Amino acid sequence: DETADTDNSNANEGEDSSDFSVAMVTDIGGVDDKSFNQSAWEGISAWGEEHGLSKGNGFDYAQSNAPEDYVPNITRMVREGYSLIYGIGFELKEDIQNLANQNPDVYFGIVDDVVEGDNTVSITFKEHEGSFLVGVAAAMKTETNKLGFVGGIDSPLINKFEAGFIAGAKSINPDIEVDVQYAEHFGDASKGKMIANDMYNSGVDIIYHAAGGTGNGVFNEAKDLKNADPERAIWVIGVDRDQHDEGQIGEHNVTLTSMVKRVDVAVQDVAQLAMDGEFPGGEQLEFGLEENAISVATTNEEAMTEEIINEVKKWEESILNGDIEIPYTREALEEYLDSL
Amino acid sequence: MEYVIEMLNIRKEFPGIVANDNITVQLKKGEIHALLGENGAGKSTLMNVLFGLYQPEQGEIRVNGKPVKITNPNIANDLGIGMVHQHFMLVEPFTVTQNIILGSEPKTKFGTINLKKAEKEIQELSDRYGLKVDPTAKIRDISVGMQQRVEILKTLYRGAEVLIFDEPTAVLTPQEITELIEIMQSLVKEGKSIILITHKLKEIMEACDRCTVIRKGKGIGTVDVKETTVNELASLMVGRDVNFQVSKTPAEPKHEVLEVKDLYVKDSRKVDVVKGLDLKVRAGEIVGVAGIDGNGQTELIEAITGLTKSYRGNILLNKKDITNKTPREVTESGLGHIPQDRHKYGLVLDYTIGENIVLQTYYQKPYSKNTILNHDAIYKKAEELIAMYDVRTPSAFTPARALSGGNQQKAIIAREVERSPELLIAAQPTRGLDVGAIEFVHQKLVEERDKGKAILLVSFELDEILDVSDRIVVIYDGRIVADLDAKETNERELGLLMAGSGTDKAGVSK
Amino acid sequence: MIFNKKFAPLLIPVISVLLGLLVGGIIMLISGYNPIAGYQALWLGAFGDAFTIGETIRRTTPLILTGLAIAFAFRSGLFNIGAEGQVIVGWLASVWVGIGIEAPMIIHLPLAILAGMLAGALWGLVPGLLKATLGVHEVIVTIMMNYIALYVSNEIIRSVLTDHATKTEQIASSASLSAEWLQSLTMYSRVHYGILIAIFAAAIMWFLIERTTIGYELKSVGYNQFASRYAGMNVKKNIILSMVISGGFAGVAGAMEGLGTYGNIHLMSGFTNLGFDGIAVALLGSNHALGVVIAAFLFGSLKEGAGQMPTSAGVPIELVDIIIALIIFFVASSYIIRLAILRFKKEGK
Amino acid sequence: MIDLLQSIVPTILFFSAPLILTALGGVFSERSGVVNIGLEGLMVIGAFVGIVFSLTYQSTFGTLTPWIAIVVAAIIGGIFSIIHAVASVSFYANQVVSGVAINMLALGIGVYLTKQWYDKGQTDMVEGFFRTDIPVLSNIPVIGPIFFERVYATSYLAIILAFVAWFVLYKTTFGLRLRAVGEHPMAADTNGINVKKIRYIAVVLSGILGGLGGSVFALTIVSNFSQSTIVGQGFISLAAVIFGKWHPLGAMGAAIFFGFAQSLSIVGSSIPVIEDIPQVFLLIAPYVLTILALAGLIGRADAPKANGVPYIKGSR
Ligand SMILES: Nc1ncnc2c1ncn2[C@@H]1O[C@H](COP(=O)(O)OP(=O)(O)OP(=O)(O)O)[C@@H](O)[C@H]1O
Ligand SMILES: Nc1ncnc2c1ncn2[C@@H]1O[C@H](COP(=O)(O)OP(=O)(O)OP(=O)(O)O)[C@@H](O)[C@H]1O
Ligand SMILES: [Mg+2]
Ligand SMILES: [Mg+2]
Repeated sequence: DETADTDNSNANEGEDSSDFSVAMVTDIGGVDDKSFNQSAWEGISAWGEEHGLSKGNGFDYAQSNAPEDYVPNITRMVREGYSLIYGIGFELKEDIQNLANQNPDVYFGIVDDVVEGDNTVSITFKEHEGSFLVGVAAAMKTETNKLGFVGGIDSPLINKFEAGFIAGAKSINPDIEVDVQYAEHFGDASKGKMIANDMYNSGVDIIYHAAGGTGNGVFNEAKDLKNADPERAIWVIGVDRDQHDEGQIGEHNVTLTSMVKRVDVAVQDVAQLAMDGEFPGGEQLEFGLEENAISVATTNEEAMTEEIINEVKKWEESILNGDIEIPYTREALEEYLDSL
Repeated sequence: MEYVIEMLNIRKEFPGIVANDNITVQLKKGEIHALLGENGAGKSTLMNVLFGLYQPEQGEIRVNGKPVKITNPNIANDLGIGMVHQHFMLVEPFTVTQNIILGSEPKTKFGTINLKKAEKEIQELSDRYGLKVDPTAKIRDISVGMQQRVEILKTLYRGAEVLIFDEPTAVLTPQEITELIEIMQSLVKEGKSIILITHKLKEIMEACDRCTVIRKGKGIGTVDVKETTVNELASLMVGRDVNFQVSKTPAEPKHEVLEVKDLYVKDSRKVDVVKGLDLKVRAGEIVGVAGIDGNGQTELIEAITGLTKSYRGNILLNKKDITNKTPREVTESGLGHIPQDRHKYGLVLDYTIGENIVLQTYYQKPYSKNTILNHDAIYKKAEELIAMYDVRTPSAFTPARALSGGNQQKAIIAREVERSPELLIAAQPTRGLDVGAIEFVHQKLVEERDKGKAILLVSFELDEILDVSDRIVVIYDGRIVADLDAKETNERELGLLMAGSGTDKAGVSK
Repeated sequence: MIFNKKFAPLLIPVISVLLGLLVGGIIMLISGYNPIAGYQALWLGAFGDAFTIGETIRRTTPLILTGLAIAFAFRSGLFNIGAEGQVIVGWLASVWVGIGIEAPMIIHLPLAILAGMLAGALWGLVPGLLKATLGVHEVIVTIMMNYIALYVSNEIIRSVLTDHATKTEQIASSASLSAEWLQSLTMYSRVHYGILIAIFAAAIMWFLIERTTIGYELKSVGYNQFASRYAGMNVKKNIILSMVISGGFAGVAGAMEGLGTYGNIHLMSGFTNLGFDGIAVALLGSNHALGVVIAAFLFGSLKEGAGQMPTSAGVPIELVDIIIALIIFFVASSYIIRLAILRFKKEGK
Repeated sequence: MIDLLQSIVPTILFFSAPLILTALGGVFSERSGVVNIGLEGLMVIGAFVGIVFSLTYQSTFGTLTPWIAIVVAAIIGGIFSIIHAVASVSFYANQVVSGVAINMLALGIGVYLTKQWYDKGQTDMVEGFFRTDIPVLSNIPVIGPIFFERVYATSYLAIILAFVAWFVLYKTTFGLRLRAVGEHPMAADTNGINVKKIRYIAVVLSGILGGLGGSVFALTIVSNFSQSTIVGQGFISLAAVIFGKWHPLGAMGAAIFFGFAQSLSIVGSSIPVIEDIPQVFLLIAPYVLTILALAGLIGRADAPKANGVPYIKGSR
């Protein structure tokens, strides 16, 4: 293994801090995906602007349109001499790992997965914590005691959202049913709409989606129902960032809340550490409520009543205090539910 | 004398070839005017010029004395010129009526097609000229002869005064030909004028008033049919004397090569068409199958060649049972087949002549070894055959599509004969060929016979059957109803037998 | 005429590429970019150094194979829109063997490639069979098979190959196509031995189609089924065979990704597009083996180079898609180009 | 049962509508003899234009916006399809090649312009169509709630257009000529029909309908435009054309069948018997069902005879 003999990975140490530069490589979607690519880019931009840099001059990004673009994109950034290169998304894991091995002099970061090596840092999030909290909110809000979860692709990452959400909801009311469906696609809005249509028809009144573009269909369906009957309580819970805008329909807004994942915070933090010569090499940083990297949106003031917010706060405290452990796999969820 | 149509000094070139070189044709009102020439002489081209499908490079067209420019078929239609094409211009899934009105549809007051009105008009037209066409039938369900009448109706419906027929009789049975000639005569009586392209000199003598001859794109002249003979027409057209009588010695039949016993075959619509047929063909003889189209000839051939399955009876080739064997097995047992539809079955038009020459033998030595093709051997063979059979083609690498019909046919014959099969089935081998080419084909068949091969000739041309065969069997309603010596029968007797009268005549090997 | 025969097959694509680039340049100008900078970036992105060259070759590899797959089916009159699905199952199968078996390289690697080929072939067999026996249109069946491949292979990755993970473990090195020396030669690009396989496959396709009785039969059936039957060929067998071989090529394309580029297979949320791009490659290469190789290389270079355009020249990557589409158009419209050349020649004289 | 229908039918309707519209376009084009695998691209253009128009003019036209947007999308789709027409009718291009190019070009242009105009890869969301009750019809007992309550008007637009297309193809002179051109262009030509003109019209019609289909899809389902707005719907529409044997009502039936199969795979997961079937089987069910239907019921479908063959005057 190459990483073994590359403990001299801090070649950057001597560098003048003003030379420090940061780049990111998106996964499929681009920096404007209204999701974590965008969030990461905002974090890097914020970091850069703070240090008087500009895009292409101190920080930059490369967009990937297909998995095969990752390696050339990362390599390009290496070649252009960036000091720290982020791969945004678990899909880049292997490629970041490989390039990190090949380029011991460059810092690498991966978001949403784990890589190894002294010149790397892994940034993951406790999505289950946030999902738990929006589950709490949903349980407080539901009138039918039926909730829905729409996942993109059935995978460990999305399962974290699912497990947390169900745990949260059932913690409030164990009788709540959660209908779970995976679209097996992150970009199939029509499937999202069909699933939402089916769920809302069967009595679900709140759907939490962790399905990217497929979620568009969920919002679309909810807004349609709202438009037909503004009195009807129909909600969507957004994901990754505050999806309040997506929920706006005339006077109303169907976005109850969103599980916000502050990739920007994490990315900016790590960039700062690295620039300051404190790169957390080889570490796996897990960002959660504690780091302010996971939060629950309260933009929809009308919907998120005082009562709900208080309840959410209460659970948040318990999590921060370490009173409860939030499950992030289906097995852990089973155990958690049994313990209720 | 008034001319309805005058084509003066027409010249039409195609890349690399002058199809029409300074040709003049003048059509009198009320006459049937024949256009005669070898395959590829330029007849169709000339008529396509008249019909507005091609623009001539030079020359003038006059209609009723007035010079006109016919730049598309619409103009020809407006000028009262209608054309019955060599390859029918009919839309198969459409009905007769839809085909006829296409392009000049009567409308209802709602703007939809007024089919009822059209059907009535067409029925009337059909009755008037004795065409007996069903306006509501689908094209794909009616016979070739009927389809041709639809083409005629198409022109009449558009009010054509001048009708062009491009080889109308090539695809017809003798009965249909007789009827067509009657139809043409009744058209002329109604004041129409007709240009008729045909390779059959007898038809010209029978039906036409005058005849213009074209040779290799050049006009040779126009003759009055009453003042000429078949032989004169033939030599004008080919540029040499043509031998109509197939010269052959009496047959010396030997052992039986083909034996068909009590065969039953259904057609594509699952109807019995071959119903207990018996037939024998011996080495060294040509057996002609006479019959009206649709009496089971096609299915008989398909069953023998393995293209379709029989459900009862046996077929023996050289004593070997080949019943319901695959075409490959049948071919390998020693059968050659000149198919009736050369474009559909005979050739892969996009393959070169060379590739077509080895269509059944490509997998054998020397054309391939261990599945690897030997192009040298293939093209050497092809060039050999091209020379031997006088196939007119720029090279063996030319796609078959680019050859004229006659030359395509020669290529097929070359291929089939060259494999030296014990039994050669020749279905309509001279359809659409000019007299020179026909002479050649007949000669080849006789040569093969003399080499001791068995030959089964299926043709709708009684002349051909009578001239070439040694023995003639008549097929009627899926059975052989007569077995005659070719020298001792005649057209009249065959005609009667083919029509189903005299089924009890002796000679049926039952 | 001579000029037509000898040079047209080359001249038309070259002119088309130039025209495509020209129009692409105009679009850049109109949108306020510097076309020279744009194309410079494109060039550098594709051939700037050993790394990009390596990546360009790597990207070309599966495209050659899917192009061959589609071209092969086309030559026998069939339209295989299903290369996409065949790639996926081929990828899956090769990785499966790559992970699941222990064997020395000389056995393992060929076995893994073969597995990919067979899986693709199987995926081609279904539409082939249905077409041959029931006359079902291959276009619909192959489209449907694409989706089935996508979902089934995702499920297999999730439930069979892994315990609910997003990607499989890496294949054993004995099944890997990648070579240390190739990678270090190209500054750690992912170029792998697959390119040799792809070129070898092209040679096979050429040989099969042009030089063997198998190809002779397949083409014949493609041109005229009736005459082929008349001549004793087994039409059904040939239709099935054609789809199977076509699927086999596409399956190997998948194996290239599985054994070469990635060394694993991941859950796919959409199609790889290798199959769809293969259609364009095949047609651009006028369904000839050599043409396909060249077209795939052109495609690979343009797509690889495109990545550099946003960074160096600010031009959106999609411009390259537009350029590729234009090139395809110009090739498709070769008739008019040929006409223009002829006129040009005439005036020149 | 009625409950099930009531939940399934509206789903089928909204899912199928864009497919029906696009497939009708395919029917026109292919019936005239021009293969159109560019339907996907035409939908992309439709979706792009529909969304961009809505974004730009939502404030101007209010609730009428989506209606105007789909009309504009149809027009632009029609104009865009002229490229395919020129290539395949005038330049005698290989129609499959040209269709492939249309698909790439449309996506390229759509995303390129999105980046140019909005400086990002995807647009904001718009308010598109909403479901409504169809007046009068929704009051019919039993049938009304199933078919006419809470449906998209565009679904019925699609169905009505399918009948209109049938009427045009089978009852009017234009339809007769169009079908003749697709079967036997030379026959049509000798009857004085302008083959190229008919084919141009047919291809442009496919552009109009494809644009309509794409914009309806975007405005009823997705609400924004990005690279992945149209992912395969055009190909499914193409399958519907063939599945429906090139007949407008057949294509509609096929599109509805796809909708039904999709809907079943989703609703199925809450039906007791089906519930236990592994998810993957439900996922692939629509596609397997289609293949089975083709193999078992539909069988051979013969394309219009001249489909895909450029018509070159004077050649055979
Ligand atoms: N569209 C075309 N392009 C090129 N050459 C053509 C075309 N049509 C006809 N020719 C050539 O013109 C010549 C005359 O053809 P034409 O069809 O007029 O012959 P024809 O007298 O009708 O023959 P046949 O008796 O076989 O019907 C032939 O040499 C033929 O190859
Ligand atoms: N595009 C073309 N290029 C070259 N030759 C052509 C072309 N189109 C037609 N021809 C030639 O025109 C001639 C006459 O065609 P025509 O339609 O009269 O058929 P034909 O030769 O009589 O064959 P058949 O009687 O079997 O139908 C043939 O020599 C044919 O090869
Ligand atoms: Mg002719
Ligand atoms: Mg002829």
